[in-house]
Amino acid sequence: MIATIETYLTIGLGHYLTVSVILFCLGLLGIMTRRNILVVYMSLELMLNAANLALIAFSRFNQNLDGQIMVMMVVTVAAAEVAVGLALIVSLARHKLPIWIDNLNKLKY
Amino acid sequence: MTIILFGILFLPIFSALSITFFSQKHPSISAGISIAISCITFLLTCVLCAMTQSQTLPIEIVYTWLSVGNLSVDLGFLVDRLSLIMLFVVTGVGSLIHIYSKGYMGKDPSLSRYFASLSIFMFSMIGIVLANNFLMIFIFWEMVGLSSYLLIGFWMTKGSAADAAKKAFLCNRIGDTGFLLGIILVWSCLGTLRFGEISNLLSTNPAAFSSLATITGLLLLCGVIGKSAQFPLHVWLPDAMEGPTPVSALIHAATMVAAGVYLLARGFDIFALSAAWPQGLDWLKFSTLDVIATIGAFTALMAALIAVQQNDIKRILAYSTLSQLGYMVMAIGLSYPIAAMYHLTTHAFFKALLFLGAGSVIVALHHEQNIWKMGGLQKRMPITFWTFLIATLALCGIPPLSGFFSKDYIVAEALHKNAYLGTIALVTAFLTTFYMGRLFFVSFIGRTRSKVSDHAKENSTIITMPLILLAIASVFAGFIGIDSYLMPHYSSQSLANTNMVFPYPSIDQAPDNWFKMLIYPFKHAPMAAILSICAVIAGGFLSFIFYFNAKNDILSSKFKTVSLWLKNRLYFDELYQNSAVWLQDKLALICDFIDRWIIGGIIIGIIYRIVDLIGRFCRFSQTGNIQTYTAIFVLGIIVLSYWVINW
Amino acid sequence: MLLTSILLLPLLGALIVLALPASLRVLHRTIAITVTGIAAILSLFLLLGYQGGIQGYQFIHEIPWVPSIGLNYRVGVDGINLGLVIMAAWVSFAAVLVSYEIRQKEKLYYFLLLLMCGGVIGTFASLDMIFFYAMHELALIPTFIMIGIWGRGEKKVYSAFQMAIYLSIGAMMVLAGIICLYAAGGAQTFDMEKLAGIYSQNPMPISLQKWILPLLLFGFGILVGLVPFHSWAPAAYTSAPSAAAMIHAGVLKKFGLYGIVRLILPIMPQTLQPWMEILVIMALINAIYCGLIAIRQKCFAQMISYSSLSHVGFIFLGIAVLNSIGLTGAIFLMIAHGFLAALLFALNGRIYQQIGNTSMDSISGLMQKMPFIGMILSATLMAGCGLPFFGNFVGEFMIFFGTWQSHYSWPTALAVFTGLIISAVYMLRAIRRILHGNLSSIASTAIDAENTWRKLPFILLMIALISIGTYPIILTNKIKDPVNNTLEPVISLTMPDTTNSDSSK
Amino acid sequence: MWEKLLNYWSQSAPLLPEAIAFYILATIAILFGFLVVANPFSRAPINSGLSLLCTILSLAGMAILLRAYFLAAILVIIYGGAVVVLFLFVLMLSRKDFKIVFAPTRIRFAIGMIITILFAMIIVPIAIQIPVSTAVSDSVPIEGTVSAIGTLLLTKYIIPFEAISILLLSAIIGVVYLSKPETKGKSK
Amino acid sequence: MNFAAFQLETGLAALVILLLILDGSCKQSLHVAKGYAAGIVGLGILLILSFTYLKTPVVIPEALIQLDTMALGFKRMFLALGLGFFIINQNWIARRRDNFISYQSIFLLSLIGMMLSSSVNNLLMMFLTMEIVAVSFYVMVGYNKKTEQSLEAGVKYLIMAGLASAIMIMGIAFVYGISGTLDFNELAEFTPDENSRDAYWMGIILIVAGLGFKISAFPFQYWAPDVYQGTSAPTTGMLASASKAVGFILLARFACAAMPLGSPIITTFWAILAASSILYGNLCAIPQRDIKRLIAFSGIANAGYMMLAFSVGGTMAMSAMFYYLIVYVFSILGAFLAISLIETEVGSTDMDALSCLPQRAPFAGFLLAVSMASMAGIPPLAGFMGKFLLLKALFIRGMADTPILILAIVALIGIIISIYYYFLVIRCIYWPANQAYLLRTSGSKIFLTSALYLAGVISLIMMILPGIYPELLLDGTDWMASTLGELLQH
Repeated sequence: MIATIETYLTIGLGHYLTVSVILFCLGLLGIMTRRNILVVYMSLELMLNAANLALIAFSRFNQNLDGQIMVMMVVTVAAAEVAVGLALIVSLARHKLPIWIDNLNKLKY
Repeated sequence: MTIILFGILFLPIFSALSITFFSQKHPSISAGISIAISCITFLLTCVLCAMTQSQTLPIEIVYTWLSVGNLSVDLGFLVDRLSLIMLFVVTGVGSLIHIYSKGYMGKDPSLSRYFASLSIFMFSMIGIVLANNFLMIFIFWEMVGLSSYLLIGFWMTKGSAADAAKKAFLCNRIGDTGFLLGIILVWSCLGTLRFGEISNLLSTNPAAFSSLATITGLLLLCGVIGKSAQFPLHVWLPDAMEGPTPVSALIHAATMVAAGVYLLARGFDIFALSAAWPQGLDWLKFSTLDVIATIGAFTALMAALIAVQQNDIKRILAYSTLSQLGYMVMAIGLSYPIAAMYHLTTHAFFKALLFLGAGSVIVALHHEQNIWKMGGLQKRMPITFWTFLIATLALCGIPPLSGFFSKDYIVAEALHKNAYLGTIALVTAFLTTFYMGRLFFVSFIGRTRSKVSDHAKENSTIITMPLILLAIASVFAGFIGIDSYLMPHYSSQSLANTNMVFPYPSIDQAPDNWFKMLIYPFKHAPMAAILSICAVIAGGFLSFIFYFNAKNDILSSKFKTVSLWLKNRLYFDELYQNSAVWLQDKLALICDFIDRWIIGGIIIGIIYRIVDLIGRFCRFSQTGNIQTYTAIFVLGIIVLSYWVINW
Repeated sequence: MLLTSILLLPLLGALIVLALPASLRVLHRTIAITVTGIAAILSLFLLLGYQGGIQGYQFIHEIPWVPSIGLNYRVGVDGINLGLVIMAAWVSFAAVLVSYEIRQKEKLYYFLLLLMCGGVIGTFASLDMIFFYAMHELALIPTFIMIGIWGRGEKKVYSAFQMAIYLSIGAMMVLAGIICLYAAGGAQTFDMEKLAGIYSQNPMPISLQKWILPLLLFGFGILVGLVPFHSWAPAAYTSAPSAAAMIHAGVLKKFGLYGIVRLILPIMPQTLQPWMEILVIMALINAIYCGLIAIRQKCFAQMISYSSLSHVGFIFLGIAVLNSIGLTGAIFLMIAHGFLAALLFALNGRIYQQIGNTSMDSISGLMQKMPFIGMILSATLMAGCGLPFFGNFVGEFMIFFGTWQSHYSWPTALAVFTGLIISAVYMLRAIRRILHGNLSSIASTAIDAENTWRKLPFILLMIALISIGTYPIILTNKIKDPVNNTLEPVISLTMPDTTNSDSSK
Repeated sequence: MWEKLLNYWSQSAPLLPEAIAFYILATIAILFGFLVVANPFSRAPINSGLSLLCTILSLAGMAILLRAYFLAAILVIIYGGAVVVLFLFVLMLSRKDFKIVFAPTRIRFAIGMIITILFAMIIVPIAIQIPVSTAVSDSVPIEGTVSAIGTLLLTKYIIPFEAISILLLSAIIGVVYLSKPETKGKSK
Repeated sequence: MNFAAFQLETGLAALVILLLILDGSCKQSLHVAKGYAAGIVGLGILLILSFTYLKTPVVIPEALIQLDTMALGFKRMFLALGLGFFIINQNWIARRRDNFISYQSIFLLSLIGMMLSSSVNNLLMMFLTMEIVAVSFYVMVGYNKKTEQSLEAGVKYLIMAGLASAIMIMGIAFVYGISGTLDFNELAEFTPDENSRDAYWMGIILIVAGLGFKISAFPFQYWAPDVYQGTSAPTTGMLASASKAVGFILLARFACAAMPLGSPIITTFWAILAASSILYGNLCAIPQRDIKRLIAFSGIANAGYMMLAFSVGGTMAMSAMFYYLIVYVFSILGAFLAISLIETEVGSTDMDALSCLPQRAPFAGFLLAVSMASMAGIPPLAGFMGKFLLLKALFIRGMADTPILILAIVALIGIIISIYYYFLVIRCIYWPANQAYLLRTSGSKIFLTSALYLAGVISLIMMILPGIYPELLLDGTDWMASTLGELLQH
């Protein structure tokens, strides 16, 4: 019993990764279910951050900083992406289109 | 010798080529070339005969034409008595008819084409005669078919002529199918196609064919049936009368149709093999010769019957030809090739003469061929009349004309060997006289029956000269010893396994002067000779009663049904039209249907549609909704990773 | 070098035509005639210079192309393809000669035609499988385009499209098969000669042969129009301009047959036997079925297309019986049929050009207006039904003999029946309908070939057809040695079998 | 027994703060993460945005636990400060038109749920069982301080550091173009 | 640090800055022509430099980017391709009377990303270059912001690409976590132990999914048809060619480094992806009537063919894949030259609209036909040689490994189906259906600038020359694949 308590108290890589992976799955769920494009986009950010957490954790447990540099890059790229993406969504909104996923169905088959 | 043989064979084709390429626009030059060359070949034949007198026959000259694996085909010349006789007939009658044609065809604009075709025919026919192997015979066999086709369809704008040509070619082709298969069998069993080697092989080993002997013989017989227009492929010959009359005389009476008989005589070693059937078919006991005899006899009788009720002068003669060919084939079937060849030779003369005479009449009557519109020609066309009379008598078999001798041998042999066949032969002889008498009395004797015959005039020398020459030949061919000339050919070959009975026990006992020959039939088989003369007299008498000065045909009014059947040629054409042609048409229709709709439409369509459908179905997964896309995206990852991790 | 120059001449001509302005119409034609004519004449030197009795290929010319993958430009002839190359050259020449009927976009036309000519010659001269294949495609693609642009009738585009799809499928299968051959031996060469040598030393594993043989066989089969993969042929030939139909039906279609001889027989003898037995049946179906369909056709072009398919059946038969007589016959018939098909389509083109359709119901009595064309047409049709002294007869009877030799008794009978009767029925029917009878009104304006130039293609092809028919030994002597070599592996494998079956019979 | 427990306590006491902090942060992160995507009370995007902010802040906390101080700051500044604010800003701009009813959401939710659970069933066990490649606790843990990261960025990773400027430039031009109001005339 | 590896990119960046400065400084009427000329000249100079100045590869171990043979080859390809698309873009912009600089500069910046991607030797750089390209494409896809279609395509691309990159980062995290390195060379030497195998593979599959999005491999391809159809023709062209090439280049490097190519599991893995892509792409392409959509599906199928190389493994297959890729990319260039003309002049990319090409722009029509024929694999065009080389590699592997032959059969069926729709396009150009025939005669001749001819000729040369004399390109691709050989050795 004591040993099990210790495993719960010793926060290792697995703990962080579990959180990261759960967040990642939540993000996926959001993308697949929410109808508002903005919320979908937020879910995407959630996934990115989940991945960031994983990278940071791995970086820590691998004893090198490569992962953290990677996170820097991801964050930067994500910021740029968000900027562009939101600009696109704003253009869409300018067309008086409600920003629903379901409206994006002119192109199909 | 070689040069002469090459000359005989290739001069005609040279003539055909030069006419085609150089003198197409000048009919008279073409005619000149062609006539000259046919005469030259005749002269060369005479020279050849003279040369071979001093040499031992057969002479064989061989060049390789094709050689692959164990198949070797020669361009080979086989000179023996058989081929010499036949060559003589072909070139002799051929050159006369060439000359006659010049007169008969006169101003036809396509004269060049006519003579070119005629030259091709001469080439092909000589090829058949001189060939030393089966395949070469087959090649020229096809070529005579072609020239026959060209000449029957000479007036091709006439639908009936074109159809007749087509029919002739196709009927021949049906026979040739069997012929070629027979040749293949001969080759596969014996390994050679040369006649000389075949007869040597068969003499040393009669069982070389093992169980295929009769089948091979029958297949080869198919070729004969087609070419010699025997039952059941006889239907083309009457229609072939659509061609110019000289052509009918040369090809469809004297030479080409006789080629079948020549082939039977040539390959007699194979036909004479005793019955042998493969397992499963051995309940068929008969041998090839039985079949040949039966077919010949049946054709002879049937054609003679039909001839009784024909009204077209050329058709009567055509059926008569059929009937006589039946005799010849029957003679072979009775293992009596000499008689067949003998009859072939004499028949060539008098039947050619008959046709030429008929042609002369037709020209004089401006192409009227119905005998009931002729009549009273004996005064107006004396030469034609007399020569025609001689030919008729020769055909009927009145001694001492040639026809009597040759026919008598066959009748005698038939009576000797098989009473049924003998009876048929006698009945046919009776019928022959009857229909010839009918023809003769109606068209030549008595009063004129139409305006055209009123104005008939004798033709020019170029037409009558060949008539006279042929008449002379018809008279004398019977007792110049053709049979004894042929005898060494057969006695030199080992025919021990056949029950062939020679007219003479041996060559020494042959009659040595023409008079002995003249009476020999009465010495040899007096019964047969007397019976056949009786049949002739009976036939002549009956026809005299019925048709001398007759206004119309009494038979057709008295025996309506029989006459109708005979007039319609026993409905053979209709039968074939409704069976074979119908079947072929329907088969073609079915195949066409399958091709057009099943393969072209349904199968291709189905494959196309299935692919298309799958395409359309897959396409619907592109719903245009991003969340579907993401779901599939993730699902793909799930499947892949599940599969890889649990590998 | 001789071979290279023969096959490069037309291609060079194509480039020259491409470089000249489109307005110089006469020049395009002149150049095309000149280059193909020279190529045709040069091809005769092959015949003269070919030395019999020598093993292997002659007139070899080799240029390394992509040595890293064992791909070289290599041309050469032996007895098998010698005749085909010469035939290709002469048919090309004739095809260019009959092209006077083309009156629009001549530059493009002659460019494509010359590509075709070079392609067909190259196809048969190549000893490298990839060049063999690529040259075939080089000739094939212009065919589609030519049908699409200068074709006849309403359905020309559909026909071209259908043909393109079918033949591309076949070609793809062949390509796959070729690559398999390359890969299977570990030889890593595309050289046919080397491949045959390698596989005779160490045979290909049976497990692979099972895949490759049907792939190649049916690939080639589609290209040739083996029933039931033949639907493209009648449609395409009916719509094609004469030159395209001549070259395709006459020469290019032989690609498949030649391919079977070159790539299947010597390389995969172990699994050959059962497939060849199937092929015998398919060949007969081809011959009989297509022959019967030909009887039904109303359109002359359709009829000759089907007759061509029917003849191809005989060639298949000759190949499938696997003996030297049959195979020699098949190769001989390929050559003869090349000339024949070219002649037929040229004549068809001439009639179409004069009358505007080729329906046998509406044309009759043409012999009166066109004696020369009529004569050639009847001679050709007669050749088509296997008349002696034309090349087809020689090939066909060798095939019949060969079939019998391999103990196919019923197939022989059926083949002879088809060759002699069914073909005669439709060929004679065509003569009867088109040439004989009364002149129909529709044909009354037709004129015969005006001058020697117009007559030349027909005369040339006819001479070729007759000369190989009368003097076949000139080809057969050259064909038979390589044929024996080709069949050697098969025969050595099946020898025990045949002796057994002989004794049992 | 108490002794044992005490002994154990003394051993594990240093772990306790980190553990507690981790569990609190993890709970917050997952809870708010859930609220981002599937808030059972409100579907308003604004709630999602705010929840995202909370998640990111807790993630930053975890980064501190993992000794990635600089990144924690970056996350707070860039994500919390820029990205989420940007989202909220755009939210204000867009129309708040909720009346349109769309195709059945429940089915979509069910499908999404199933797929997510499937994915989780594969990836979560992997994450839990992941082995630690090196013994972390013994050695001195590497620290993501500003200087450490800065040094690395300007030495080893100078190329990506520069290359990212290209991305930013591209994004700038793009955003400028896209968010520019539509030009009436054909200006350039 | 490998300076040689980004010299060309630096040059290109300088060019962009130059263009931006020109844009700011010149008068309205002048700068388009000047910028255009400067762009063409600049790209041309860089292209020449890439052949003359940068002849030898420079490989420095440990560096994040390398100028190895593969990088050098693909940089040249991207420059040539970029030059072509620069011209096509310009033509499109000019006809829209749109702003010159914003589109072209983004395009050139994405080109920098592409060129960098060919040098990538590190997971971080891989991610980064991919994102440079992706972010630029977000803008370009949604660039035509006046039309709903373009915006819809932009948003779809945005979300799908975002998802893909998120998944890929997760994958990178896993791979990095297990192996402890981001470097490809070290990754090549790393083999996971039994405990970490699952996690490592999970990471690899996630990365492959992210790259699979770029190359539009089944089942990550769903965005492609919609986005291709929605956006403007030049962008579609680049998505179909350059963006896909980036995916393949990165995939080649990554797969060679991290996956034991040729082992049964990996062979099957790629075989499944390839076969499903081939079948899906080809089957769906049949009923399409929009040429851009059709090319999207054909692009999926072509991705499938190229993935065959991963299934086979080995430098020979990689070389064949490079050959195919290069030829494919230039075929797309030629095709989109014509399609963009159609789009701007007729306003529709329906297949019926193609029928106006022979009358109005014969060169473009010819180019489109040739590129279709090349993609269909008709000799002597280069597409044939590409398919041939791939099949050859496949069959050589298949001889030893018979199940591979099933894959070969699938590939053949795919090729056969593809012939149908490629020929359909050719048919629509030259032999249109009746109702489309009217389009043919209406409208005047389209003026093609000489630069457009230049682009067309580049494409034509690359479609014909390597087909006739494959050694030209094959030598190059062998040379390029030798780089991967070193990775594969581990």
